[in-house]
Amino acid sequence: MTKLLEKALIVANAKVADGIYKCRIKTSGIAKACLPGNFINISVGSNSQFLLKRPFGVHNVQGNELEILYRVRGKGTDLMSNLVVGDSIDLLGPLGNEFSLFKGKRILVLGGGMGIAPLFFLEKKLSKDNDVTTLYAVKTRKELAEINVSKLLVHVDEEEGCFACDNLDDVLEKNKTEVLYVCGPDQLMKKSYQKAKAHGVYTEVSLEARMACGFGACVGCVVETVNGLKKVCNEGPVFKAEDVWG
Amino acid sequence: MTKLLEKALIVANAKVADGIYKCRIKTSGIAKACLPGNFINISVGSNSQFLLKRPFGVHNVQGNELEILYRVRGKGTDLMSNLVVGDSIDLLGPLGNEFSLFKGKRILVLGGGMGIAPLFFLEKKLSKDNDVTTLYAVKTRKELAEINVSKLLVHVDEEEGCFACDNLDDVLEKNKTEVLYVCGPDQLMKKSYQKAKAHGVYTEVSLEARMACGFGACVGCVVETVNGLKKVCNEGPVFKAEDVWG
Amino acid sequence: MKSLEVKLGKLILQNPITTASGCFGYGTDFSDFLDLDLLGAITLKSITKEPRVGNPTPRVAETPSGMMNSIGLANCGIKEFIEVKLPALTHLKKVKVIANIAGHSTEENIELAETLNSQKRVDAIELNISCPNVDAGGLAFCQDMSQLKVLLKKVRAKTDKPLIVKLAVNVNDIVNLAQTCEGEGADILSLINTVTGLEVDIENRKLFFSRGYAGLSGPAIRPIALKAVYDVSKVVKLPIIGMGGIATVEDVVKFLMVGADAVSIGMMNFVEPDISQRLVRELQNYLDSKNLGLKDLTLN
Amino acid sequence: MKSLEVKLGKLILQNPITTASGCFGYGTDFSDFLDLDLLGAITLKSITKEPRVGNPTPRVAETPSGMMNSIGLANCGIKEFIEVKLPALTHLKKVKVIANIAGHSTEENIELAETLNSQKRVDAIELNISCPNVDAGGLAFCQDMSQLKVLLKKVRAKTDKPLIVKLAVNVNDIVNLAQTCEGEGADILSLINTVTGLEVDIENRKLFFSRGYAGLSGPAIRPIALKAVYDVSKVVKLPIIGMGGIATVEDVVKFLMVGADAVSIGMMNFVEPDISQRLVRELQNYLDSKNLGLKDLTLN
Ligand SMILES: Cc1cc2nc3c(=O)[nH]c(=O)nc-3n(C[C@H](O)[C@H](O)[C@H](O)COP(=O)(O)OP(=O)(O)OC[C@H]3O[C@@H](n4cnc5c(N)ncnc54)[C@H](O)[C@@H]3O)c2cc1C
Ligand SMILES: Cc1cc2nc3c(=O)[nH]c(=O)nc-3n(C[C@H](O)[C@H](O)[C@H](O)COP(=O)(O)OP(=O)(O)OC[C@H]3O[C@@H](n4cnc5c(N)ncnc54)[C@H](O)[C@@H]3O)c2cc1C
Ligand SMILES: Cc1cc2nc3c(=O)[nH]c(=O)nc-3n(C[C@H](O)[C@H](O)[C@H](O)COP(=O)(O)O)c2cc1C
Ligand SMILES: Cc1cc2nc3c(=O)[nH]c(=O)nc-3n(C[C@H](O)[C@H](O)[C@H](O)COP(=O)(O)O)c2cc1C
Ligand code: FES
Ligand code: FES
Repeated sequence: MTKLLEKALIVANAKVADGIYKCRIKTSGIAKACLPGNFINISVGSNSQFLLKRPFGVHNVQGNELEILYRVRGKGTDLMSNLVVGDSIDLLGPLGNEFSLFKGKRILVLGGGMGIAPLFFLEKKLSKDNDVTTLYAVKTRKELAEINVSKLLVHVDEEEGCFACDNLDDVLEKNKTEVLYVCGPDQLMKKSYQKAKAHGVYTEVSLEARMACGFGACVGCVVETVNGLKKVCNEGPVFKAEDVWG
Repeated sequence: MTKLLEKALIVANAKVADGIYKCRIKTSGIAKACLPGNFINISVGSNSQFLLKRPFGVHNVQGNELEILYRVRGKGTDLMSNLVVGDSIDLLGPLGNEFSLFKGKRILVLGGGMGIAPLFFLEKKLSKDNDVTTLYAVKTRKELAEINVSKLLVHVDEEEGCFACDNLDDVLEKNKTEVLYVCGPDQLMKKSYQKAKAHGVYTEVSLEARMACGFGACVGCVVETVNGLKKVCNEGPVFKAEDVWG
Repeated sequence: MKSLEVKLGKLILQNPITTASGCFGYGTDFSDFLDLDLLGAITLKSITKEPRVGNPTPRVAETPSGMMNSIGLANCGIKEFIEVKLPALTHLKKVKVIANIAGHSTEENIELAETLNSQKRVDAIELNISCPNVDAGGLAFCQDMSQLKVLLKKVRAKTDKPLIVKLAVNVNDIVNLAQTCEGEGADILSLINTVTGLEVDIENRKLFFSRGYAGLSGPAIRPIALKAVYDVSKVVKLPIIGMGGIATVEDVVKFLMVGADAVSIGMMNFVEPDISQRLVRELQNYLDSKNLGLKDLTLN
Repeated sequence: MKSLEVKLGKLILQNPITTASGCFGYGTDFSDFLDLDLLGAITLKSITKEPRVGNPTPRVAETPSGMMNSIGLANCGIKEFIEVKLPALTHLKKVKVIANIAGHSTEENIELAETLNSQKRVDAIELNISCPNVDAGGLAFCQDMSQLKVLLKKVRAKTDKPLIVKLAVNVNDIVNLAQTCEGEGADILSLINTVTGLEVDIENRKLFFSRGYAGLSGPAIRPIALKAVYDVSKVVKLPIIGMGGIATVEDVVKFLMVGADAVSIGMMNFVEPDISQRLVRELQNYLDSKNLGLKDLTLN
């Protein structure tokens, strides 16, 4: 897929939960080219002292517009939270590979925190042809963004006194899950995969890494897999869980 | 005078001539403390890679608001031209010394290009108690900003085929000028002073220099005077012309 | 239209804009963003004899107006380079291809140079003796001048292609180093490699990079790079490819004025993947609008 | 509230935040913006025996996330320093005052140290052997180790106040230099001074600064400064005042973690004149909120 570099326009950027923003960006060609699993790279202000673009999973696409859902973490995302309608940003995408798509499967989509961002887009594609349940796990209720999916389970760590992966056996059994997608903290992905594996559930995960370029040129973003080091930006971010943890 | 450091708000920022902008800034205390001749230092964007504040003469003051008139010259002023209403900037002022004020004098105020900026504020103060003529010199008509003063002479180099200082003898004589204030390119100030001196006209000028701090701490902004090197930022920007050129 | 052609000894570039090693992959990573054949030259990622996995992660950090890297010369090795990477560039007719070698020993560099010498698509060989991110080779080559001379002499003997030697400022005396390279038959010098620095992960109370040190690049180091090029060009006759923080056409002009004959764009390729093509266009406009030739870009 | 007090040998600071020489005038320039008595120490502009006018203009240039300066040690001379500048600080009770001396010769530095030794308001003397912007003295002191030893020994003999020696990275080996200072009786080291660089005025096709070289400072050089502090602190037992690009409390913590005992704020004082007071407050909050003492700010 051709990667595009565009000046794109902010059409919305609003807080949707504690420290979490949803930003809608009008593009010329990027939005239409995005598939679930892809991410985009966004500049955090012109002439900023922070030069590197920040990577974000594609959260939603409507026509020429795409959405990202992001948490304010450091200086770049803090600057991004100040973007207002009409601001122009440099946008690079679509980047990375895609989630595998299935038909006629019982699917569980598990997003931990901001991991939900790319999975919402995936769920929209999958739910036409599959029976999809979304498990959205957050630490505290105040960081819960509204997610509009057909079957939604919400897990609040603080309220349950455990992590979403701890309860996963039940969920997988109850839903007779055949395919699992997980995105979120490393431990969540790893543990979820271990349980899924025990249930014979095929699993894909979306990984994060520190990036400089986002398109394979700097070799900065590698992760270890059973097949050696892989670049998250163009050999990922989606990996078969078995390729990552064996 | 106490120097204040404030987060100030942009209340207007519009193009007023070719490459020239007028920016109105709402302050807590700075505007009220400003006198003609003072300048302010303004940040050109938060987290910008351009760290140093830019100095601009105080162009006008109304209550808590002050205005600057500026030309887009490099990266910082270019960024400034993108400021929109509601943007917040770091403002430091009032900085520098003041023009001497007189009563009952025939006065000529000569601004070359952006040199007009601080002189407009001066004219407003002086015109109550003096007979003030403003001579506003520009290279081409398209860079002429609207300046609302009682007696205005406009000199367009391109149209006259000479510089404003070349005609100065006539103007000084016709107006029986007793006091001259000049701000603009170095040559304009120097030549105007030489003519004024020949007519026995007391002259003050406002100088520019590359600055880091703007308040006397870095010793970056010196100019040569007959009394040795002086810091433009706190021993100027206003100097007696005789102290600069003898 | 002023001519942009530059002659770096035998290496003739259609324009002085090149890309820096490690910041342009093996070239094809950028073909979505620009027409490679419009650039003066592209320098490919440093290669070694065997594939190298490189250093542990994290490998990159952002710093004010710059970035640090500790990639550790991760690369596909000379075999894949010749069998896969170079063939992907054979359709390009105008851009010159510079292969950068970074063997960990004198012997490895000799072998690499010899192997590359027979490769048609390689227009010049750049010898990287200035990588801060490896234990053997890299900057260590600059610590012993007599050993370095041997390295240069031997590599020189193995190739009749233009030989570029890439220098860094983290040496005792970059000018002396440059003179040594000139004396041992280098055709061109390129400078500067990244500046050694340190970053701290305060959350985890440890050094951010596993090797501690990493290389700083980007606009932050531009004044340091300009000084190095200026100092070296004053005493060395060899053509110089200048680099370090170039982000604008004004930066390009600065490097050319202080003595560089061509320039390389490094980390800014990551920030703005089509920057090198833009700079070719802007340099053309700069010269045309000011009615200056490349030769006029000198200090008065 | 965690204690912020630090002991740099005999020099005890109420907190580790100090201001860097040349970036804080003679202190009073900042009294509109902050309460000087809340800082750990203020280091005043380098002084010489006679008043110095300094270098021709332009003396400052902006660079990405930094600035360059070629002030050339412009200062009022020791006489006015003692008669006017120091008395203006006598009402301050808690902040320590560090006088920075930058004589162009060994003799001048000896004389300056001797004169300052009897000044009550001077709590420590910082010997600047690392200014890049002068022809005599400055960095030149670091070129000849045996001469440097003489300088240090003699200055040391003239004062019983804490003696700080200020170092730069533009030397053959900053670690070796630091060890030499330690050996000759320095009490404290401060580093880094500005990094030598170059800027070009392309409009006029000349070097921007009349001396050519100038000193680079600001966030751009932070990774280089962190490395220097880290390297020096590993081999030298003396307390270290770390500086170079500090702009945030995280930067302060980074310097303390790699081995600095206190820090200095340089050019950021120009950008945000109350930054040093803000950093005292933020460092307090940082420690309190994480329940860490200053002593815990080390690498694990
Ligand atoms: C493929 C991919 C998809 C992502 N999708 C999302 C998403 O949809 N929503 C969301 O909130 N976050 C997402 N992230 C994480 C997001 O990129 C970081 O939170 C963000 O870059 C932090 O930037 P900052 O300037 O606020 O932090 P700073 O710490 O100031 O950033 C400094 C540097 O480190 C990098 N960095 C810091 N934290 C991370 C991190 N966790 N992962 C990667 N780089 C980091 C920054 O990009 C920058 O280069 C994704 C990361 C990757 C790699
Ligand atoms: C006391 C004083 C009052 C001024 N008043 C006005 C005014 O009312 N209106 C107006 O249009 N301009 C005024 N100027 C000039 C104005 O400060 C510069 O045009 C502006 O700083 C350029 O910034 P830049 O980022 O666009 O240029 P760049 O070239 O990108 O700036 C780089 C650095 O150089 C400095 N610099 C560049 N040109 C000048 C200059 N001519 N004088 C001083 N510093 C410069 C910048 O401040 C910055 O630090 C004044 C200057 C001074 C010293
Ligand atoms: C991520 C990264 C990887 C690099 N890898 C190499 C390399 O493999 N070989 C080499 O000679 N230089 C390498 N460099 C150095 C660059 O080629 C260049 O010399 C340096 O980054 C300065 O230029 P810049 O400031 O424009 O980036 C690398 C730089 C970066 C940022
Ligand atoms: C304008 C300016 C003037 C300076 N003058 C001196 C000086 O007189 N003596 C000195 O020891 N250091 C001087 N320095 C160096 C600073 O004290 C400091 O070491 C350096 O700037 C690095 O810190 P920073 O990056 O926080 O600015 C000066 C720095 C600047 C920017
Ligand atoms: S981010 Fe550069 S290779 Fe992946
Ligand atoms: S600008 Fe710093 S002393 Fe004038």
